Amino acid sequence: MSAMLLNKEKWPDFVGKLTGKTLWAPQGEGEEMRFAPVAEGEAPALEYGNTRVPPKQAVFPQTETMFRFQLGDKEVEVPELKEEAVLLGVRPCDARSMAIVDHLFSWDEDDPYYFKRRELVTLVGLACSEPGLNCFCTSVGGGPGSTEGLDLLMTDLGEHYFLEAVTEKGEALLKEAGDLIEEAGDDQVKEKDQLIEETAGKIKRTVDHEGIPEGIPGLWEDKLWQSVSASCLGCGTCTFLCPTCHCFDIQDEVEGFDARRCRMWDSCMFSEYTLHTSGHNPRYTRRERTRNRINHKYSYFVDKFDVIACVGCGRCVNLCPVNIDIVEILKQVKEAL
Amino acid sequence: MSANYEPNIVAFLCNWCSYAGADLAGTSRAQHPSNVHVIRVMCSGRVNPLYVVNALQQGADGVLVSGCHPGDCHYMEGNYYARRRLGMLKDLLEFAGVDPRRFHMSWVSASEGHKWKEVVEKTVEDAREAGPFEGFKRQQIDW
Amino acid sequence: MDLDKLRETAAEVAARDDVKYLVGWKKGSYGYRVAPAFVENAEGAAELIFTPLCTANLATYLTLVEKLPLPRGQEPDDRKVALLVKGCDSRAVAQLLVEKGIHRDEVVVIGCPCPGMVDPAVLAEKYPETEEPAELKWSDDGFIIAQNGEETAVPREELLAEKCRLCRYPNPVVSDIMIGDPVETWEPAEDEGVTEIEDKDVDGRWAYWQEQFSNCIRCYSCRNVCPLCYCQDCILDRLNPTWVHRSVNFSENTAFNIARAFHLAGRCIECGECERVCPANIPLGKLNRKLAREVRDKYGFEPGLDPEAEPFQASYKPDDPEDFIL
Amino acid sequence: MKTNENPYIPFHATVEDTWFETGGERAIKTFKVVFDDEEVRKNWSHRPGQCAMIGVLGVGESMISISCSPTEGDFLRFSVMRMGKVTQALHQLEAGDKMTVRGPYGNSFPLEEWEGKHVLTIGGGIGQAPMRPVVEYVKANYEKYGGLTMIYGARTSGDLCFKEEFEDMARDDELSCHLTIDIEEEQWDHNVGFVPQVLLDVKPSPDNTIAVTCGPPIMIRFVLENLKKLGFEDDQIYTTLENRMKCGIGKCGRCNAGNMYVCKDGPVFNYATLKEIPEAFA
Repeated sequence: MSAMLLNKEKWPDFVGKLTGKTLWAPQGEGEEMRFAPVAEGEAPALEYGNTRVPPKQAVFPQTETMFRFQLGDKEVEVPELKEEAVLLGVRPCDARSMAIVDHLFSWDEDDPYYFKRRELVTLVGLACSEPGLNCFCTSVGGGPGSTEGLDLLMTDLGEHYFLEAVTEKGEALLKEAGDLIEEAGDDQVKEKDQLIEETAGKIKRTVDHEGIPEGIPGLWEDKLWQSVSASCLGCGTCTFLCPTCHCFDIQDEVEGFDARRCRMWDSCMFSEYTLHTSGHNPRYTRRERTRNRINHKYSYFVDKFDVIACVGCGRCVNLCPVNIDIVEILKQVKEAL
Repeated sequence: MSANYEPNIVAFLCNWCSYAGADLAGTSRAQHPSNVHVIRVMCSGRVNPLYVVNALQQGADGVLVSGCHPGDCHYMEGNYYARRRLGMLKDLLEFAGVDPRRFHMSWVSASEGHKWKEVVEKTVEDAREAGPFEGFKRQQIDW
Repeated sequence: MDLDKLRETAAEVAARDDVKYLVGWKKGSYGYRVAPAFVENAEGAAELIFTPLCTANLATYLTLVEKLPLPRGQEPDDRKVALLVKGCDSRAVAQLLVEKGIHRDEVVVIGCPCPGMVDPAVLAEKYPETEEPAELKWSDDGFIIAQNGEETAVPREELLAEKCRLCRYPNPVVSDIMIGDPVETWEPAEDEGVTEIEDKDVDGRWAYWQEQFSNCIRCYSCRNVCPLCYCQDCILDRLNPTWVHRSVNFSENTAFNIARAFHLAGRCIECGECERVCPANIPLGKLNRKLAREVRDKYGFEPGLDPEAEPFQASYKPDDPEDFIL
Repeated sequence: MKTNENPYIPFHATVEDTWFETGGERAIKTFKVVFDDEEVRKNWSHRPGQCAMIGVLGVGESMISISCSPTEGDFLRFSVMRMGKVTQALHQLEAGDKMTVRGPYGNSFPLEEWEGKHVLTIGGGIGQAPMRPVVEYVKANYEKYGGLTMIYGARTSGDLCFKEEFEDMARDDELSCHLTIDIEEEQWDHNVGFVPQVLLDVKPSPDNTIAVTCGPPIMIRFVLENLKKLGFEDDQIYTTLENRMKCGIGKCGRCNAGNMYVCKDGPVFNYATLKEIPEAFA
């Protein structure tokens, strides 16, 4: 795939060319960056760590209508998804998480809503230059410059963006840019690789998950689960804000005679998640739920799709109200293996 | 505000006093607006403040809770709890940005047919001034 | 606050055989973070700390325990739970006692007079966290940040958490053991946050809250962190009927936030935890503090001060205000 | 087999006939259901042990095991206990009302492998609903199997499902059928006692036999213990797991017991695999 250069002055024109599609980019200030539609004619400034709510919202919205119907009628009407969107400034870990979640949503049969949105959304990534305090993407197969799941990767080389197309959609974007961009020379390629190398070196937090997928089910009754989950509040923060969490609940909502069946994010840390109507709950306390969350990401998902369902974005570590740290948990698991 | 906007009022009336008062207003032919949908409850103390929030969500433009005058309560203290509880709710709704004219509370005894007429007129007039409630009304089920 | 005395007392209490475990604060896993510590024996007490970053209200762990169904023939372990509490935390314990959420003999309360805590978000913004561990200490007129060898003094006003600027009860109101002598109280600041919103007109207020509630992702951490939100079967989880739909839009989010704030009217002790843990940074505390102010001004009532007091929403006075009643 | 490209859209079906198996607070009602759309009815095929998401539009759906064998005709049968929001709505349906059906989901009993063997079914309360298709299938192809023994129990005679079918099966001397109730009642001439105890009394021989059990978790635990006492090997024993389910197609993530998704890898499990999963008996 071609590698091009875009001078930063021409960035607003490049954004201007992406007409016809809704543009989303991280906006807000300080720690509370969120993906939000870019106003007409504006060019988003891409200086931020990472967004608080992951871009998974673009392909797997928190609440999504599956179909609509009138009470008492038989026909159901599925929403017609056709609005194309371009997400600017997606971090490589978030894009990689979409590639991971694709495995599950295409397991035996495709989830029509998810894949329709995946098709409509183009991911323009921005390589990391300043990793966060709790990023550990390099330990779980990712990296500040990884292109997995992205359509186009941009790397900030000072006055130029280094553009790498990854998929046809990425190539299409570059073609649309036309004369704004020029061929990237060898030394730019070297400069880019060197920058990615440097950034990877800055990542201090590491996870050694060697042997965990096979070994962790054996720690079922280990007391580490009790000590690790003792302070857990059982809230949904770590799962709602995790880019690879994909669990959802399905509910019917009725307003007068209009009704819809919709699905919304759900969390395995809530107790109703597995509560039987009889009152029995296979995961009764937060100890079982924490154990299941870690086992799912580092063992069950690996059994089914042989990839770890964690991209090391660090959100669950940053945002946990009581500082339950997945890196520390995995360290204890590794020691107890 | 559209010309023919007719406010939609939901009223929780305590069975022993206000419901009887409203009934008296009816039997004595007191002319008062008909926008009020009455829900009979056994005591104003029974009204869970979330009924008010839920009513506003489902399309009410104004909510009224009416009970017995302090001291007349069939269950002795139901209206006292309601007064304190719904007083809190009124402050909270106002602070959250809901027009205070949308939520009223009143004491109407079984013999005060005329007072019921005035309370309904005031509630409907306030809701008409405040306009249709958009705030946190549930959106039409679309996408 | 003499840290050795705290650890010594905690070790003693944790070692008692009628105490299951002691809940305190310990150094977090990175940067400025502080995490709740569950100490089950004397040795565990060595990791306990008490610094300006111990903002977490540990009283929530008294009501957050989910009891496993016991296999036949096994007796429930009803030993006490010991708890380190600051001034605001102790008011939560007092309010739980008022509401019979817990019984006095179930808990051992160790009071820590509180000189005022730091707002972690403000701190992380002004003095960005680095990998090296950072210590925070009190000084006579503010705080000292000790990081990789050098110490920087910071004036008190710059980092003091909002809940502490407004605090009227830094000394624990309920305690079995008090560590160190009480701090002298300071003049509570005026609550501009609430007044600022009250001064807006109706549409301005609704615009403000609509924007905030639209960011809510309904993770319920504000509900789960609150020591006084401990209903077994929360109204939000009920499906039959579904009071608050599970779909996330500003209508259901508003209903949720109003329900949560309302259920704390006359009960909230303004410990500020809901605001601290909200991942969408919604100023939830303003809703609660507004109601707390109404309860103080109109009813002359302050929750969580006297364990024998009557619960606000379960009592009444004949001369309660009724100016809003037609 | 599904005709809908969107797996979440259910098929519409009409309740042809419905009757109460048991009354009381936790009543069980059986529905005989036929698909409205001819084309769906034609290419629907399910195997004993599979389940389907049935529900009422506007209320919701719940996963219920299909309690009829494909050999019985092109209708579906569901036995539903009144428990929550959806099952209450289902219980209000009368003959002619509409119901939505989605599926079939899950794996099924490996009846081909069991050919030539003696089949022993052990059911408890509503647990007999997933057992019934096995019994009907074996009865329909009786010559292929080495015999059929049924043990089925419930708290009281009023709680027994499919009573009339058991009455005529008991008269058929080839099938050995053992009904039991927990506590003594007058004109009750079958066994009395818990199902695991009756299993020990019946003492079925383990050689060339397959045991299938389904019922409340406490009963399954003791049945498994007694089956081991009788000399049954782990891989001779099958059971079904039941968890809260929403999607039925492995996407919503909640039905897993250990690394097994009950909706995809189950609900039918061989005890040899189930033994490795501690969460299965949580």
